[in-house]
Amino acid sequence: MMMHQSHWIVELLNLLASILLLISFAMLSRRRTQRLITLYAWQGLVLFASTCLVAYSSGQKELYYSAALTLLLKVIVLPWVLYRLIRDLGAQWDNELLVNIPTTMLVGLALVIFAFGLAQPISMMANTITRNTLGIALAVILLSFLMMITRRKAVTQVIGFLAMENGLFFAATSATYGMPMVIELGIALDLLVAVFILGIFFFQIREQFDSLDLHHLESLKED
Amino acid sequence: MLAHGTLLLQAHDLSWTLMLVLAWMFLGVIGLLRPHSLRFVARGLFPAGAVIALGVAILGGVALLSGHAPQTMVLPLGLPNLPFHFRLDALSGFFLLLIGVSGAGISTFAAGYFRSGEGTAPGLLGLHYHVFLAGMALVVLADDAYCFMVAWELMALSSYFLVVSQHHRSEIRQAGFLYLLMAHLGAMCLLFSFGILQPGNWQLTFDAMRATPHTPFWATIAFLLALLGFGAKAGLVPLHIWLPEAHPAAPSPVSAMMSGLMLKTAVYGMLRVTFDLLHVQFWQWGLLVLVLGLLSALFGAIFASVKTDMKRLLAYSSIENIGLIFTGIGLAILFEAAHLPLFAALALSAALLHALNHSLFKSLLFLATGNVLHATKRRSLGALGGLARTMPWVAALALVGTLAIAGLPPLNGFVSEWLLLQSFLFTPQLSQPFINMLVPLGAAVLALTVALAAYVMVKFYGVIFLGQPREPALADAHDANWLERLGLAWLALGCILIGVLPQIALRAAAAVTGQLLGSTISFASPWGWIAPIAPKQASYSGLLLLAGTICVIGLTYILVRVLAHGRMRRTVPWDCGYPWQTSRMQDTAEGFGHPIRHIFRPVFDMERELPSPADKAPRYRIHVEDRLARIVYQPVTRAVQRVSDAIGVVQSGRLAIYLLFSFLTLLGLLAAVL
Amino acid sequence: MVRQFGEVLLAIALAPLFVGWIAQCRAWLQSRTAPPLTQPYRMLRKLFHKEVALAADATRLFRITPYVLFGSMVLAAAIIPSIATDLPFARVADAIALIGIFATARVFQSLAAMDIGTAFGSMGARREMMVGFLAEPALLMVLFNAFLLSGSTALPSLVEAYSSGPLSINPSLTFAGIAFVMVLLAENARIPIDNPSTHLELTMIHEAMVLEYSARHLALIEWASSLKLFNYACIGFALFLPWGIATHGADGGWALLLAAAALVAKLIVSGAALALIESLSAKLRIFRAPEFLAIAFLLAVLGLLVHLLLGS
Amino acid sequence: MEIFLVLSIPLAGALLLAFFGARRFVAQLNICVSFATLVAAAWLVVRVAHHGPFLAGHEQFFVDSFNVFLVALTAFVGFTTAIFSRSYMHVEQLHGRVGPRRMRLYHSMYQLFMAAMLLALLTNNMGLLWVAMEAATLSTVLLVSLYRTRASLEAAWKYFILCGVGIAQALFGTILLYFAAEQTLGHEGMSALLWTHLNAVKSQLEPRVMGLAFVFFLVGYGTKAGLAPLHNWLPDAHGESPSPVSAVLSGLLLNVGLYAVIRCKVLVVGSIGSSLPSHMLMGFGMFSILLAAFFLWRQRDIKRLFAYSSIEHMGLIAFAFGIGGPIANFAAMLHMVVHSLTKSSIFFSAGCASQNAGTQQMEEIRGLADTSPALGWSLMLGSLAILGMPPFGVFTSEFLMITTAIRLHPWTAPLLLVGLGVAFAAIFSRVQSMVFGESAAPSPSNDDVSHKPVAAATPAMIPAFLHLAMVVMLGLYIPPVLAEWFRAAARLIG
Repeated sequence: MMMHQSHWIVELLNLLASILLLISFAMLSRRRTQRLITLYAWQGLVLFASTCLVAYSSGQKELYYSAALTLLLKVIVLPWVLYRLIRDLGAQWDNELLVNIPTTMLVGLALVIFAFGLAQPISMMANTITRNTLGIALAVILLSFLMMITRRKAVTQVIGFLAMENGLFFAATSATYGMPMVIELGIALDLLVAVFILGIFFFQIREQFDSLDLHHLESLKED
Repeated sequence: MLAHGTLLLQAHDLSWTLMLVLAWMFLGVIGLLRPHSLRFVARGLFPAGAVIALGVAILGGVALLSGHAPQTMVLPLGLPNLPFHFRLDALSGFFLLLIGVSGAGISTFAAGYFRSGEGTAPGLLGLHYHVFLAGMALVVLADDAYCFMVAWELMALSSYFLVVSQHHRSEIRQAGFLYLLMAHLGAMCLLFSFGILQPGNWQLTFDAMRATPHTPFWATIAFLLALLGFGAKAGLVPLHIWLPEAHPAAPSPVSAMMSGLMLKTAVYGMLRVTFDLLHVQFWQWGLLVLVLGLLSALFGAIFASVKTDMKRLLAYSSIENIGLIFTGIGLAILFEAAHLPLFAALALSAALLHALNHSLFKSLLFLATGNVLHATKRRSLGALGGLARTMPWVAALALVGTLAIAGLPPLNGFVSEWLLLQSFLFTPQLSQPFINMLVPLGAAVLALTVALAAYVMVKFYGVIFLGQPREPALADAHDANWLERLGLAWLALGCILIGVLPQIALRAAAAVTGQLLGSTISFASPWGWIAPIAPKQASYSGLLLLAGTICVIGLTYILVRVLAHGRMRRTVPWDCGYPWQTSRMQDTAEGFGHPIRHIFRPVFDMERELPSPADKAPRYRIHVEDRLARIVYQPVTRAVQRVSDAIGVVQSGRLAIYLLFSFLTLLGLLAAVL
Repeated sequence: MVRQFGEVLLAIALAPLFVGWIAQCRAWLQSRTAPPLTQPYRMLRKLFHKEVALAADATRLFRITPYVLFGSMVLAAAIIPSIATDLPFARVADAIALIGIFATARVFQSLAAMDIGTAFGSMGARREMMVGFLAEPALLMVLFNAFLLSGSTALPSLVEAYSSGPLSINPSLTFAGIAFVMVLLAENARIPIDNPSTHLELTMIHEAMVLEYSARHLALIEWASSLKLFNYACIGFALFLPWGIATHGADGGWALLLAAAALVAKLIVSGAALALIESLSAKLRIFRAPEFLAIAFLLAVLGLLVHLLLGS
Repeated sequence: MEIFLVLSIPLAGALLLAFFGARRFVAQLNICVSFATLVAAAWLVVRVAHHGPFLAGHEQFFVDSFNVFLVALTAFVGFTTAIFSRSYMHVEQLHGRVGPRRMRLYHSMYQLFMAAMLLALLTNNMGLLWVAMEAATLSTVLLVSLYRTRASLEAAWKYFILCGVGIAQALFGTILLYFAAEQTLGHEGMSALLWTHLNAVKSQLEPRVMGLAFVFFLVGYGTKAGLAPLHNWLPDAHGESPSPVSAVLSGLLLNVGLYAVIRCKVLVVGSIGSSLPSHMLMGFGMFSILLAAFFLWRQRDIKRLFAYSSIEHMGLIAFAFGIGGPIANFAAMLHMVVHSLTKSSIFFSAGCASQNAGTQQMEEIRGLADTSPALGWSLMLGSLAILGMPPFGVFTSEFLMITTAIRLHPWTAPLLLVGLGVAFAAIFSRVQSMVFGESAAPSPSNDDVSHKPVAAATPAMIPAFLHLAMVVMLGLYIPPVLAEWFRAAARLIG
């Protein structure tokens, strides 16, 4: 019923979605941890915007709450915490990758195609105005997975993890206008606790290995 | 089901048997009350166990000869849809008899045998011992796959603990490990076999399996798996590898039980599956079993003749005898497949009789080695000799076992081997021409084996008990105590009795063949003739043979004494003009092995060190291993080792790799559902 | 019964004579002056009158053995139908059981040889057992041939089956016959396996085992071994030349006399033949013995296969 | 009512212990809380046994024949492990490996973990299920890294990242499930995620989406269940965490993970109708069995050894669930029970053994049967049980699995034979040389321990023997009510 007036909204949503995808690619290519955090904050912002848009267009009130939650957590709190962390740990730099950037890019591209192919038939049957973005959400998830694989520093892996969570959130909003509120809250809580624990971890790892480089964490193995 | 109704009406024999089995377990458990008191356990519990064994034997005999219908019983144990089923029929009765008779002798012996301070505490030993006995009895009584497997593994487990009772020696731990591993693999094969035989949906009772028809393919698979499983337990070549390690490692009564009784449970299982659970037999199965049996027989005999450790020698001879038993089974399958039930019955009775005989004389000999071991602390034949003078009782009773296992008339070993040869004679009746060509060769191999067994036993007895003691320490070896003598005498008596009056045992076997094949051989005649097919074809009478021998010998003795004289003087033996002979110049066990090593060279892996002529104290050492084990098993272990080395990279310790694994798994599965 | 005892006594009486006859033939063939035919009897008599010199620590086994040997050989003689088939005792053991009886004798002899614990006794025992376990399969194969022809392993039935049937030279039997002769040579310690008249320790088998025996024990053993040879000869007759043996039913007094005469004739001929073989062949090294017996075994199996192939 | 007790008692206990964690009686308090949980669980069980399955709390929670025995099991093993951990952690404190503050963390996290698992088992809401699983992960991360050693930190880190990522996949699966549910159930708030509702309409759910969802569920919860090749966190976490934690991890957490997978499988199979999910489970199971078997062959560390054995047995259970049908499912659930009982008892004895020896290296653990018989025999019997020797219950379930497998999928027989055979050889050779043989001479690595106090083996071993006794009982006699639950659940799973 809202198709006649939601045309531009869909346009805008697709734009935001593609920005999201772009940001993930950027994350995949960045070397500096600080940049990654900035990009993560941007991702959160885009997510906030798209959520508000969906909330407005679909008239789902509780989506506003989760949008606010997003703004609070993913744009303000977490980036700030992470900034503090890397500053205290002196881990701004992350200039070693397991795979060089062009290859990563190519793999990422393949992943995006795969994700679209996967999401295409499903998004057809969705009755939300945001259905086309499901594929992008999946792509974001897979890309951040890829990023976790290719990075060597603990912090960057965590950022990848959070980015993946962003992708999930985006998927939730785009496919189903968001999960039920209780679940949203639970997810958010878990996320918060996770980051808290991560913080503890970083310091413990630092005091044990005086570095956050992952190749210290390779002693438990079979041979 | 039906059994519930009949439980009280006709199953009293069976319930009595189960109570006796329970009593065995109970004995084992109360042994734990005073685990360290040897007097309580050995002098108290083991004789009681012997009495129970007698009871079991009697009940088994009753079930055999009172040929009424099989008794079944169901206990509300086990799985919800599959309670424990028990069944006492002729087949199980026969093996109960076997277990009971030999078990009684062994338990009596064990009562006098165990000393304190040998490995595990007596109480624990008693527990394992009696659980072992109970397990074997339950294997024979079980009537559903689950109950059977539980009893089967209980048997394996308790015997394992008995084998490692002196676990401070690493080679004994090795032997125990190998034993349990092979037992477990065999048990899994049996599980698969039962899985094929069952009609499905909780129907794992033997009755259900009997009622299920199978396609030839699946029947064959089930048969082969059963052959693997039971063959591993019986020590058929090439699954024998554990046997010569485990049997010698155990204390002698346990070795006796493993060789004499436990191997027979494998025979029981083979018969149960082949003739009872499976409806059809194919002659190819028979051929396979026949070939395996003959191989094992010859292999065991050859290795027994080159081994110099007395218990190891006996273990190999067990492989030989198991081979003979399986030969009989193979022939029975061949005949049954060719619809010649009478000849099948002949072969099967031979196998059963030999199982019974082997349980008697092998236990006897193992127990005798136990006495020698206690008296001299030596196991190597090279260090023994002349014990007949210091241990007359053991020597005399062991002689009976030796002659019996060598297959000499009029003792029991001969009867079963004679029957086996007889059944070989009828193979020309088979339809497949090339089997007709093949089987006489089998008979020849059999004859070779039997003759080799005689060779081995002359070596065994002659080197241990005859000649001069090879070490001065042997002079003060002590004889067996009265309990041990009783046990030995009981077994020896069995050997003689079955040898002289084989039709007693044959009547028991006939009940089994009647049940499994629906036909029995004819043996009934007052003077103890056995003429399995027809008197004109072949006949034998141990009783008359013994009587004749005794008469002739007595007559000769009297005549010689009457006509000639009894004058005699003791002198030193003639030294062939070489006055410096020592007892070490007697022929040794290695010497006895020499011709065999010479003739059957390709079978062995030999390394020997010859002394140099200039050597002041020359020592000749030869080490013989069987090539087969190396060929079959080393590649397996090497392959496992290689694989497990190779897959170490999976756990490389790098988080990125782990993430990559789950990533790829995810993508793969997504592609699968795409 | 009378028949039975007559036959046994005949065997006991004739056995040394047979040995003596063979010795005489050998002597002639080697152009020596032969000992008188009765030489074996004289030796036995002499031995029986001597005093036994027994090794200090000989056990009972050692002293029982000569009687066991003699007894089992007599028993075998009672079972083998040498002049008549209708023997009450013959059913006690068929041919296979007969092999068992011989094996018993062998085992006892070897054990006794090991009893004293001299180097040669045990060596002889080992060699004897080796020859034994090689000879037995061959002998069994020979019996298989006979069984295939007559469908029985009971010697009387064998004889009757042959002598009733038409006279026919059976190819499989010829093979079996040669094999049997070889086994006979091996089992009775004759050349080429063993030399009964040698005392060169390194080559002897039988003599090495009886080295410790003397006087009446030795006499019994010697007698037993001659009986063994006699028995083997009779088995051979029953298997291969059964003619003349008084069969069931047709065994009146004349028939028995005829049979006895036939037996003596066969013994004379076969003794001469044995002597011939022995003087023509040379003693083999002890480790050639397996090959010798393997050939015997192969011949017997060949006979078997020939029979199965020709399906006669 | 009972459900809320079962959930709230451990939660309250967690808070309580978080506040009074440093007191002396804290271990006893932990035991009491676990016992109260057990009592509540028993009450729940009794009610289910009498009145059958029921829903509660606006349908957010429910108990049926599939989760009731797991609840009971979790509460029971939680209780016995609390008993064991009292003496064990006491000795650890005396050895100075953990201080009182850590003990506080330990105890409160222990209870939190219990609460999370019970919630995961009892909830009817697939979203809450996800939240609970995540909470279980987070609470155990701190338990794994309790010793703060390099190794334990590394293990915890890997555990956290791998399971976190895995769980994230599960979340996506949940989203897809919700998405599919909306198509049929409409957008009325929560009910679209309620398992019971979904189960009612599963045949109408969109198969394509459900297929995708199952893949994500399988990867996500399968990581928690330790199915190869998603298992890599498991040996490290089990090897480095305190033994009581290893016991509950492999005894309970893995079960819960598998439980979640199976819950999803029920819906998915009902929806897509094809046997693809079953084949995926069978594949994962078989692969885990084989991989774990060959890894067992090369182990030197006692706790890692049994960690791999847990992977193997999870593989067996997954394989059996994959086979499906009344018998295989029955066997799988029975195996869940006996495995968690046996494996936790093994970790008790293995923990004590390594604590006494001062090392987890198996070469340096020798002759336990002589030095401390209770310990040695519990280890020996436990290992024999886990290797599938009668009369222990593990054999019962393996018996049913194998006999069914060769009937329905004969090709799996040789693989099973190889896997179980190699596993037997690997584990038993090690255990035998640890239990039997000469007791080790105090080597430099553990002579500093020799004068330190060690746990009196017998009291610490009481839970182990209790578990083994129950396993033997299950091997010889399965209580009718339990069997009835198994059957009902087997029908439910299909």
